[in-house]
Formats: sequence, C-alpha cells, structure tokens
Amino acid sequence: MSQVKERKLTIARAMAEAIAIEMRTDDKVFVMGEDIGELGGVFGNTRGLYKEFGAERVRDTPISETAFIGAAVGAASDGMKPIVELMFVDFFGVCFDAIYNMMAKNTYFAGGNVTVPMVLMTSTGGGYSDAGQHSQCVHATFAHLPGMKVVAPSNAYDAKGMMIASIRDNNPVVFMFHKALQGMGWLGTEKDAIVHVPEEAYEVPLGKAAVVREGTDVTIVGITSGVHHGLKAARELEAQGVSAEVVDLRSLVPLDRDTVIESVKKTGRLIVVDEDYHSYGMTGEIIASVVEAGVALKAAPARVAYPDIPIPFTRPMEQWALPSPEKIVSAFNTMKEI
Amino acid sequence: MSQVKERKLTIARAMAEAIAIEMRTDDKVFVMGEDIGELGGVFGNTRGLYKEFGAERVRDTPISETAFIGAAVGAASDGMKPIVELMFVDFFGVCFDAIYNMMAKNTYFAGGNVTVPMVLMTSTGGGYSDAGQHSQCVHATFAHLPGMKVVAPSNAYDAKGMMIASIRDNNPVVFMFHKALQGMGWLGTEKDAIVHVPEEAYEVPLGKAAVVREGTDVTIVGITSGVHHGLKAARELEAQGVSAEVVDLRSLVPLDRDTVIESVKKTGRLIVVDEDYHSYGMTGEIIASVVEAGVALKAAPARVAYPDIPIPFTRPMEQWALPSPEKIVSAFNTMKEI
Amino acid sequence: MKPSQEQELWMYKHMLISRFFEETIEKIYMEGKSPAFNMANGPIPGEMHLSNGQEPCAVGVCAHLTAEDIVTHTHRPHHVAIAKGVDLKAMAAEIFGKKTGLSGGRGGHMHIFDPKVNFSCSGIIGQSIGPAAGAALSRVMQKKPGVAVAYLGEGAANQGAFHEGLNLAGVWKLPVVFIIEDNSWGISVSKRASTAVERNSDRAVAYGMPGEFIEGNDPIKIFEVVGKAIQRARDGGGPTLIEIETSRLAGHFMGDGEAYRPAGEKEALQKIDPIPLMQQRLAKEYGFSDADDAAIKAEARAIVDEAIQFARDSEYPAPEEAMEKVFV
Amino acid sequence: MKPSQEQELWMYKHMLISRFFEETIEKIYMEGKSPAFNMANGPIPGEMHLSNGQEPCAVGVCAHLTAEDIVTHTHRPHHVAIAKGVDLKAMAAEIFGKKTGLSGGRGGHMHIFDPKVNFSCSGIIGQSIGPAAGAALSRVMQKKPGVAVAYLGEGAANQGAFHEGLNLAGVWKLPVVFIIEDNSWGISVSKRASTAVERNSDRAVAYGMPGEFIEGNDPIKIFEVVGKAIQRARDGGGPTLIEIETSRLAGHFMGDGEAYRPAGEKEALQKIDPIPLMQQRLAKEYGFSDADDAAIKAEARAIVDEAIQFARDSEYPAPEEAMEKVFV
Ligand SMILES: Cc1ncc(C[n+]2csc(CCOP(=O)(O)OP(=O)(O)O)c2C)c(N)n1
Ligand SMILES: Cc1ncc(C[n+]2csc(CCOP(=O)(O)OP(=O)(O)O)c2C)c(N)n1
Ligand SMILES: [Mg+2]
Ligand SMILES: [Mg+2]
Repeated sequence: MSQVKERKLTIARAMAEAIAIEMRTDDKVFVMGEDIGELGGVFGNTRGLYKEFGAERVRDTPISETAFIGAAVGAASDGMKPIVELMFVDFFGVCFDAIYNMMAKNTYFAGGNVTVPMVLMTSTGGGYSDAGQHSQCVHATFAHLPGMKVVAPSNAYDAKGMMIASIRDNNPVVFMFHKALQGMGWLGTEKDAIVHVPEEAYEVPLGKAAVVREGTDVTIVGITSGVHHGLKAARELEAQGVSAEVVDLRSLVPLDRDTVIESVKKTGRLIVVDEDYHSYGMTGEIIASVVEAGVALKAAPARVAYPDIPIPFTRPMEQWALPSPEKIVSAFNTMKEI
Repeated sequence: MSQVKERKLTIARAMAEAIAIEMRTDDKVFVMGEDIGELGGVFGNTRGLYKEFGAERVRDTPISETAFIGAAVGAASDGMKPIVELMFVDFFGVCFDAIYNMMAKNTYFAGGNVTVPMVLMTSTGGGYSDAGQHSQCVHATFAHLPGMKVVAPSNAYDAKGMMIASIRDNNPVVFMFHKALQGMGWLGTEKDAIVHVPEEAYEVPLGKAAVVREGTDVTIVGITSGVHHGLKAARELEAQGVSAEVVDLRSLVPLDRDTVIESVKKTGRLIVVDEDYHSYGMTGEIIASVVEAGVALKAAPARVAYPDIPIPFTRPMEQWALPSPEKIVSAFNTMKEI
Repeated sequence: MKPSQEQELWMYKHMLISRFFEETIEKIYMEGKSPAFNMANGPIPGEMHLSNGQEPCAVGVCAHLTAEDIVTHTHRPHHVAIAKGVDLKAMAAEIFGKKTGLSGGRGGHMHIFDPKVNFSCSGIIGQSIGPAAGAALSRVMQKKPGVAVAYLGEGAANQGAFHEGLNLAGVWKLPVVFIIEDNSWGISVSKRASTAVERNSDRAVAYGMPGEFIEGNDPIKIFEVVGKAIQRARDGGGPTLIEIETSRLAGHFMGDGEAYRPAGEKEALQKIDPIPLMQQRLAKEYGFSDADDAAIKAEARAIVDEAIQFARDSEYPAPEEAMEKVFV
Repeated sequence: MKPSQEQELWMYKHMLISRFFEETIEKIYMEGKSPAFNMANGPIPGEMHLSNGQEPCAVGVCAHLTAEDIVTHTHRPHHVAIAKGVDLKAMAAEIFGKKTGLSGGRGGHMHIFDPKVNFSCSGIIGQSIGPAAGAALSRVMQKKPGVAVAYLGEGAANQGAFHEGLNLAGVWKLPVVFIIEDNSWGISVSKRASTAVERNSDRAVAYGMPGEFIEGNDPIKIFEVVGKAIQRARDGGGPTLIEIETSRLAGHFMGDGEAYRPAGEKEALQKIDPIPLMQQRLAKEYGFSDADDAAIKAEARAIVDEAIQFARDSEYPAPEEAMEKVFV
C-alpha cells in the first residue's frame, strides 16, 4: 500500500475504528459487553462508540456472560451482527457453552440454514502481574473446538483489517487481542504493534498467515506476543549471523499450514512460540502439522511456550515463565541437529 | 497378577466398585451429581452406591453444575473427598470456571497450603448417534489447562485401579470414561474393555502409559476408544506381516512421554489415534513430543483423529468421521517414508 | 381471552399430530433395537425424548404465535416444533438422519432448526433462554414485529442460564415470554428434591416481571394466561415467566426404566391425559361428535403418516457431507 | 442482638486496620508507577481493588465468626480478610509477591488463601458462592461446627453461579449466609442498569430463604441482622441472603478514571464515611474520647506498619519456584 501520511494507531484504536466504520455502514452491527459503553471498554477497544452510536447500539450488560453471549447467538441468527466482548478470555469458563456448543455449532446443526454472524472479542495474555485468572491466553482451548474462526492480530494494521473481515464474515469469529499489544500504557506497550493504519475500510483475510520477516536458517512461528518475541529474537540471531524467518499465524482457525510448511521447507528448522500453555496447544499442533507433511528437517523442532502451571502473580516467577526473545535464541542455539 | 478366578467386570461396574471400596474405608468420600443416586448414574458407574450409603453420601443434585462442582471444591478444601459427576463432558461449558479456574488452581494460589482432593468423573465419546452436544471427547480441552490430572481408562481393570488412585490422590483428578467402553449394552459395548478385575483394592498409578501390545514396526498411541481401534488395527496389520506396538496413554496429565518416545525409538514409526478433534489436540501433542525429542523416524508420523467438525447425528456421517481400525491400517499403508 | 372454537380445534388437532407423531416415533425407534436394546441401532438411533403428555404446553402457547415469532426449545422439542409449524416432513426426515431432513441429518432430534418458522433448540439445559432474549432484542433493534418464547423444563430453572437470561430480559424489558414445562422430573430427580421453591413462577419477582403458575395441564387455561403475556410483550410491556404444570407420560428418554417413579404415578397421570380431556371438552362445549373426532384424528394421522413415509423414503446423505456446513 | 462495647471496639479497630492498610497499599502501589502509570511496575504490580468504604460489611459480619468458620470472598478481599483474621503480615507479603506471602507470591491480591482461618477468594465473579456452600455441606457431613459466609458484590448477583449456589443451599438447607456488598457499581455499570430488581435481597424468595436488606452502611445494623442469620445457620435453620448497602470510596481498581460516576457522588459518600461515623457513635455511646481514639488508631497503624514492613523486608521467591505447588 502506498502511504500518503503516516497514521500510527494502537490496536485498541484500530479495533474501535473498525467497529465504528462497520456500524456506520451497517445498522445491524452492534456491541454488547461489560463496560464497553461509556467506559469505552476496559482495554479501550470500544472507546468513542458509545458517544457516536448511543446506548442502544453500544450496550453495557450485566455481569451475565452466558446470557449476553447466548443473546448474541439469538440476535445473530435473527439478522443482526453482534460484536460481544468477553472482558478477559480467562472468564470463558462461565459461558463457554454459549460459545462452543451454540455459537460455533448452530450453523452446522441447521445444515447451513441458520447463520451466526457474530464476533466475540476477548483479551488475552499477561506479563503485568494480573495472576492466574486474568493473564491466560487459552488459544488452543478455542481453536481446538470446531465451528468458530479464531484470529488474533499482532499489530494495529492487521487488527483493523481483521476486525472488519470478522464483522463481515458470515460465521462466528473469536477475535483475541493481547493486552500487552493493546497500546494501553497502563498495561505496558509493545511499540512495534503501533503501526500505520489507513483511514479507509479494508479487510485482512482471515486464515492467512503472514511472513513478517524473511530468512533462510530457521522459521519462528508465533501469534500476538509470540510474533514480537520472534522478531526480536530474529534481530539477535542476525547478530549471530543466523537468518531467521518469522511467521505471524494471525489466525488459529482456519490455520494456514501451507505458509508454515513452505517456510520450514526452506529453512529446515522450526521454533514455535506461544504464550499459551505448553501441552496440547498451538505449539504441538504446528510442529505436528509440519512433520506429518514429511518436511525434511535439519534439526528437531523446538517450542517456547508457557509452562504447564497456573500463571503466578509475583513478577520474578511470571517473567521467568513467559516466552521471551532470549528463550527463542537459546532454543535455536541448543537445537538438536538431525 | 495371579488370577484366582476370572471375574470379568464392565468399566461401569469397576468404577462403582472402586468408589464403594473407598467409601467403606474413608467416610470423607462422597458422591454428587445428577441422577447418580437412586438411578445409579445414567452410565451405571454409581449403581448400588445409593442403596449401600444412602442419600447423604450419594447426593442427587439440581441441574446446577457450577454450584455443585464449586461446592465440591469447597468441600474438598474442607477435608472431604468429593467425587462429582459431570454427566456428559460436553456440558463442561456451563461450569468450566469451577473446574479449570478453581478446582485446578486453588492449590497453586494457596501455595500448596490448600488441597483439593476431588475426582470429577465424566463421560466422553460417541458412535451411537447422540449428535454434536452429547458425543464429544474434548480430551485436549481439559489436558491443556494446568492444575488437574486427566485420566481415562480403556478397560475395567484400569478403571478400578485408576479410580481408586484418583480418589486417594491429593490433587484434583478428571476421570473420563468413554461411553462405548462402559459396558452398558444400550450404548453398544466394546467387549475387550470387559476384563478380569480383582476384588480387592488396588491402584493403577496415574501418569503411567501402558504398552498393551508389543511390536517393532510401528507405534500406535491411543486413549480409551483409540486403544481398542489400535489393537484391532494391530491385528489386521499382523495379517499383513507388520508388527505394531500399541500404547495406551491412560493418562493425559501427567503425560508419560517417556513410554511413547521409547516405543517410537524402537519402531521408528508413529500413528496417533484420538476420538477427540484433530487440531490442537492430543495427536498433535504426542507427535510434537516425539519429534522434539529428536527421535529418528523412518516415516512421517500420522494421526487418525476426529475431523474438525461438530459431531453429526446421522449414522452414515458419524461413522464415517470416527476413527477406526481401517483408518489406522490405511494410515500405516500410506505413510511417507523419510 | 378465551380461545375461539376454531382455535380450540386447532389446538386439539396439533395435540393429536404431536401425540401420533410421538407414538409412531416410539414404535419406529424400537425397530432394530430388540432383543438387545442398543441406542446406536435402528432407523432412529441416538437418544429419544418423547413429549407425550406435554402437548397442552405446545398448543396453548403457539396458538398465539405466527411464523415470524421466535420459539426456542430444549432436548424434548417435538410437540412444540409441531405446534410452531415446523415442516413435519423435514423434521421427521431429520430424526431419521436423512438428506431431506432440516439440516440434512447433521442435527437430529435434539437439534431441530427451522428458520422458516423461527424455531430452534439446544440439547444443553438452560440454553433456550439466552438466544430467545437475543432474538427479542433483535426485533426491538430492527423495529420488526415478533415476540420470542423460550421454553424450558422445571429442572432447567436451576441452571445459571435461567437467572442470567431472565435478568437480562427484565433489565432490557424485552418482548420475550419464558415458559417452564413443569413435568416435575429432571430425568430421575424430582422437582422437590432439586428446587428450593414450590413454584418457579415465584422466581419472577427476582427479575421484576410477572410470574404465573398454571395448574392442571389445561390447554385452555394455558391459552388464556399465555395470551395475556404474549400480548403484553407485543405491546412493549416486557417479559413474563410462566410455569405450566404438565406431565411426562413416558420415560425421560426411551430406554428409561423409570424405577425411580413412585408407584401409581404414571397410571394416575394417564387418567388425566390431556388429549381425551380435550376431546370431552370439545364435545361438551361445541357438541363435537365421535364422527368429528374420528375425522380430525384421521386428518392428524394422515399428516403424521405422510411425514414418516417421507422420512422413510428419503435417502441418507453421503458420508462426506459431514464436512460441509461447518462454515458457510 | 446488640454488640457489646468490646465488640464495637473490635469492629472499629478492624475497620481502622483495613482502612490504614488500604491507604498504605494505595500509596505503595503508586511507587514506580509515575510519571507513566503502568500496572506492571512498582513493588505492587497488577490490578488493585481497594475496599475503602466497605469496612462495615467486613466487621459487622466477621464479629460473629471464629477461625473455624469459613469465609469466601472476591477480587476485593482485603477488608474481609482482615476482619476474618488472616495473618496480615503474610497477606501483605503476598500482595508484594514475596516468598513469605500466604502462597509464596503465586496468588497475589486477588487470591488470598489462609486455611488457618478458613479464608479464600476467587477473582471470577460469582465464584465465592459454590465453594462456601460446599464447605457448609462439609461441616454438616462431618458433623463439625462452623458456618460458611460467601461474600459477593451486587454485580455478581446477576451471574449464574449466584442462582445455582443459592438454590443448592436452599434445597439442602446448608449453614451458609450470603452477603452482598452492594456498592452500587460493577466497574462502570450501575446496579440500576444491570439488575432487574431494586434489592437483591428480594431474590431470596426464589430460594426459599429469608432475605434482608440493610441500609446505611452501618456496622451496628449489620451486626444485628447478620448475627441472627448466622445463629440460624448454626442452629440448623438454613441459609440467608443479606444485601448490605455500602459504598465504594475509590475507583473500581487503581487507575480507574471514574468518569462514569455522577458528579458529586463520591463527595457525598465521603461525607458518610463509616469510619468517622463509628468514631462518633463510640463517643456518644461509651464516652470514647479523642485520646481513646488516638490510642486505637495508633494500635491499628502499628499493626499495618508492621505488616507492610515485613512485606517490604521479605525476599522474593526464586523464579523457578513457579514450577512448584501445581500438584502436591
Ligand atoms: C447443562 C446440562 N446438564 C445436564 C444435562 C443432562 N440432562 C438432559 S435432560 C435433563 C433433565 C432436564 O429436566 P427438565 O429441565 O425438567 O426437562 P425435561 O427433561 O423434564 O423435559 C438433564 C439433566 C444437559 N443436557 N445439560
Ligand atoms: C465472570 C466474570 N466476569 C467479569 C469479570 C470482570 N470484573 C471484575 S470485578 C467486576 C465488577 C464486579 O462488580 P461487583 O460484583 O458489584 O463487585 P465490586 O467490584 O463492586 O466489589 C467485573 C465485571 C470477572 N472477574 N469475572
Ligand atoms: Mg422436567
Ligand atoms: Mg459492586
């Protein structure tokens, strides 16, 4: 794209802008959730919407996730396009049936005769000592269960384009945004997530990974925070004379296995990074997808994921447990050549 | 073990017997759930308990999973040892917070000063046309999240020993039993799951896989129904002159990676079977665990899992989608040698 | 608000269609399932929850609804689907798992979706509620007519979704009516053993909405009470909670031994089977003769037979179609 | 049931300890967080929910409890933890993330567990309820004394867990008391905008239990009303639901701009701050002098200072200890 004028936005603002654009052109689009009205969302991604569209279309809800997500399913099947917010993804346990057994499956149960065009947006991730019930990613928990698309941007450009694509999609989409990339200063901010965002509407297609850095020696695959760790690790590896390719999955469902496989075919080495828990997660899925395709590897693939422990509050423990560029570099340096 | 007299039990009866034994010796053990009282459990695994122990210790609950699983957490932390039943694992979405954010994490949040010695037993699996909200396995959904052990027997001997071990464990244990192995005629019965069960109390350790058949050419890894598909496939492969080793994981958490890795080191080939959904599941985890250990492979590993679709009701579709011995044999026959 | 004669006949006829449908399904369900009862076998595999006895809840409510109104239901949906006007042929075919079924066989008996008449259901207890509230909200926001009716069992009134959904409807004054079919059993657990109040309708005060309890499984009383609630919803007066005393004449699902039921309960309920009672009422009220009755029964039976025949004659879908309609 | 002078002094003292604790935490929380406010920084990172203003709910209830009784709380737990007798040094150290903390720093401020006094909490709305019911059941089954008290915010009364837990307690007549701290806000959403009834205590009828609303954030009234409920629970009379009108003098969490709060609301609440009111009451009732007040305040402050000093002086755990205590 040709940039007329740099217009750097945070992911939070990019999301709010995308929602506003769609709300202006499609009166079926509305937003529901806790504190998404006057407050503008705890993570800023609905800021300004209440003022522009009013309390009817930007609805604060009771703390009743089962009810309002269930209601979104009903409204979506009746012609509306709800965007609902689950404030922290960690809270999915109080309302997951409405998500995985209704939102995700009703279209199938109806043989395609009912559509559920809704977006469930939800915050993920830790790093700021919010402890074990407010810092999780649970990417795989959502991506494992069929019938919903699951996407997660790593920068504001993708956030806007993927939010617009999600709203326009005829299927339910879970839109995960990572708190530390949100551009809210009080959560710490990953500056690289704040990028130029065109004013107009555009879509970033769901289900397409992006090679965000090209390289020849190793493929680093990540999503949200993992992408930024990967990019930083790639810069460190460059200083070691190693050329790392970084793939931003962007979407967990549909999963763009081809892009990952093509990359590993080229580099022969694979490191998968995830802030979600280690076992039964995204890292295992990516590694399995590559090896079952019979890609020839120069070294055993490695993963840098959150250990299988509840997320500890105290800073020394939490920071130690999180994925990091250092851990990726070290994973590369200790790879078992085969 | 030296068998005095063959005493073949179904998994349902083995589970009920294990619970009864522990209830007799430990008055802290009690059972809660829907229809587990006079009815004896929809899947028979509490049959006889109500009569022996009465309504106080074998408590039918309202249809309020969040309340009674939350109550089990509170009771367990107060010195009791509740066994609670979530009738179908598919219902986890209405109560998962009590499970994954409390049951599983309270011990950690309390720095080990609080224990939550409870068993959550729940039925899994399909094959009898119970459709998309009553046929799921969601093994990985539970196993992905830290703080709970997750086990699932494939035969009555293991079921009894693992249930006793689960009740005696000081940690929360999710005990998954597959409906088609339960020995309830009305669900169809896998006869190989009905095996000799000693009368006395014994433990089968949690977190130890079992090599249920030895072989040299390929390792087939499964759990519950997958083990039986694997064993049948192994018999078919034997007819082809192929020697298959079959590993019954028995436990998803802790996961006995060593046993799997040792087996694949020997055979050089790996097929993972799971009735749970394909992506972001157990099959990916096992394959990744083997290859990241640098095990030398003769062929690309393969998986036979449930496709990423809601489980269809109609028999032709459901049977077509389920894992089967034929699919395992065919996976072996089409393996890409490397 | 009394039903007209025409409405009463409509109600009776749909009670008959429902009852004949269930009786037919009951028979066919057993095909291939004896001598050994195995749910997986026969032309209708899987769980089967019959609604025999609960027909008044279906017709007394749906008599007030048109196709544009929304109904959400549960794991026991046939009677209400029929009263709501779900295409019976496509529904029967769905229950048989045929390609001509409502979803091409993907959903089955617990997942009846017919968008033409705005009917849907869920097999998860309590999950009829949120979607109905949301559909009601949708009508308000779109300024389109239509009310939503969410059915649930009395057992479901102890599920969190009940509380959340009713509160949401109450706060937002949504045009939705909640109908509890109180058959006094949740599988083997009695209402008394699971519910801290005698009448779930008393719970309406917790949501700032009117609550009504209707005794006697009586379609006429149901018609009257529900009619007012639906009118109030249409007029912007907000939601209502109604509990209807009804009876489960069969087991929870087919294959249920029902040993937990007190001796004589079922026999007593058979004696107040709402269908003969309705026939007697029609006779008394309108001089409805035995010949009239035979005619309406023949009509109902023909509808059911046609639907069943259609289902039997239809083809199964190709197995690989399982992969379709996950995303659209 | 009036509190004795000793009990009133105990209440006042614990209100003071709580208030001083919160004021101190508030200051320390801001260390390292300016000029740029970043939650991740400073000696106390993460979210911080202060309980200033809600002290009466803590002391009026806990005055009736001993260590063996069970209390479950929420994301805003300090005041109640203090009144329940949680080891303040270990709690402060926990909030600082130190090795000497209650869990060695694993839990933090939203996960205060002290089994010595049977106190625990959860950061998930509504999840204080089920565990309290279960602990109460445990006491009944073990024939051990002790009641359970589950606290929740008024916002939590719209969560499904509320309904399910209260129904369970009602059906099983468990010795548990549910205390709603109604500070009229759930983050930025007012009770009025989220709740279909004026008073959550009216919801008690839905669970066959008594419901009480206590106005005025008054520790003495709370003591009286709750005392009866706790006694009833101890006597086998089953559960009670009590809603206490209280006030959130601070933001939802630290960093909350509170633009959503109507102008003047906070100032008006400051004027009825329960702590000076309690002091005045003690003066009127018992001739409690300024000197007495200074003495009790000094005592309270010393307790807080000691705890904070302990927390400051304690060491951080080793990072790898994160891997411990997942299973035990
Ligand atoms: C959340 C959930 N819990 C449990 C079940 C299993 N279940 C299916 S029907 C049923 C009883 C329902 O009772 P009620 O609501 O009274 O409806 P009825 O069967 O009497 O029509 C139960 C417990 C379920 N489907 N969903
Ligand atoms: C299930 C769930 N939903 C949402 C939240 C986010 N949240 C934390 S506190 C809060 C407001 C709670 O209000 P209330 O119950 O009145 O307690 P208060 O904060 O006033 O003490 C919300 C919505 C949560 N922690 N858990
Ligand atoms: Mg019922
Ligand atoms: Mg509040």
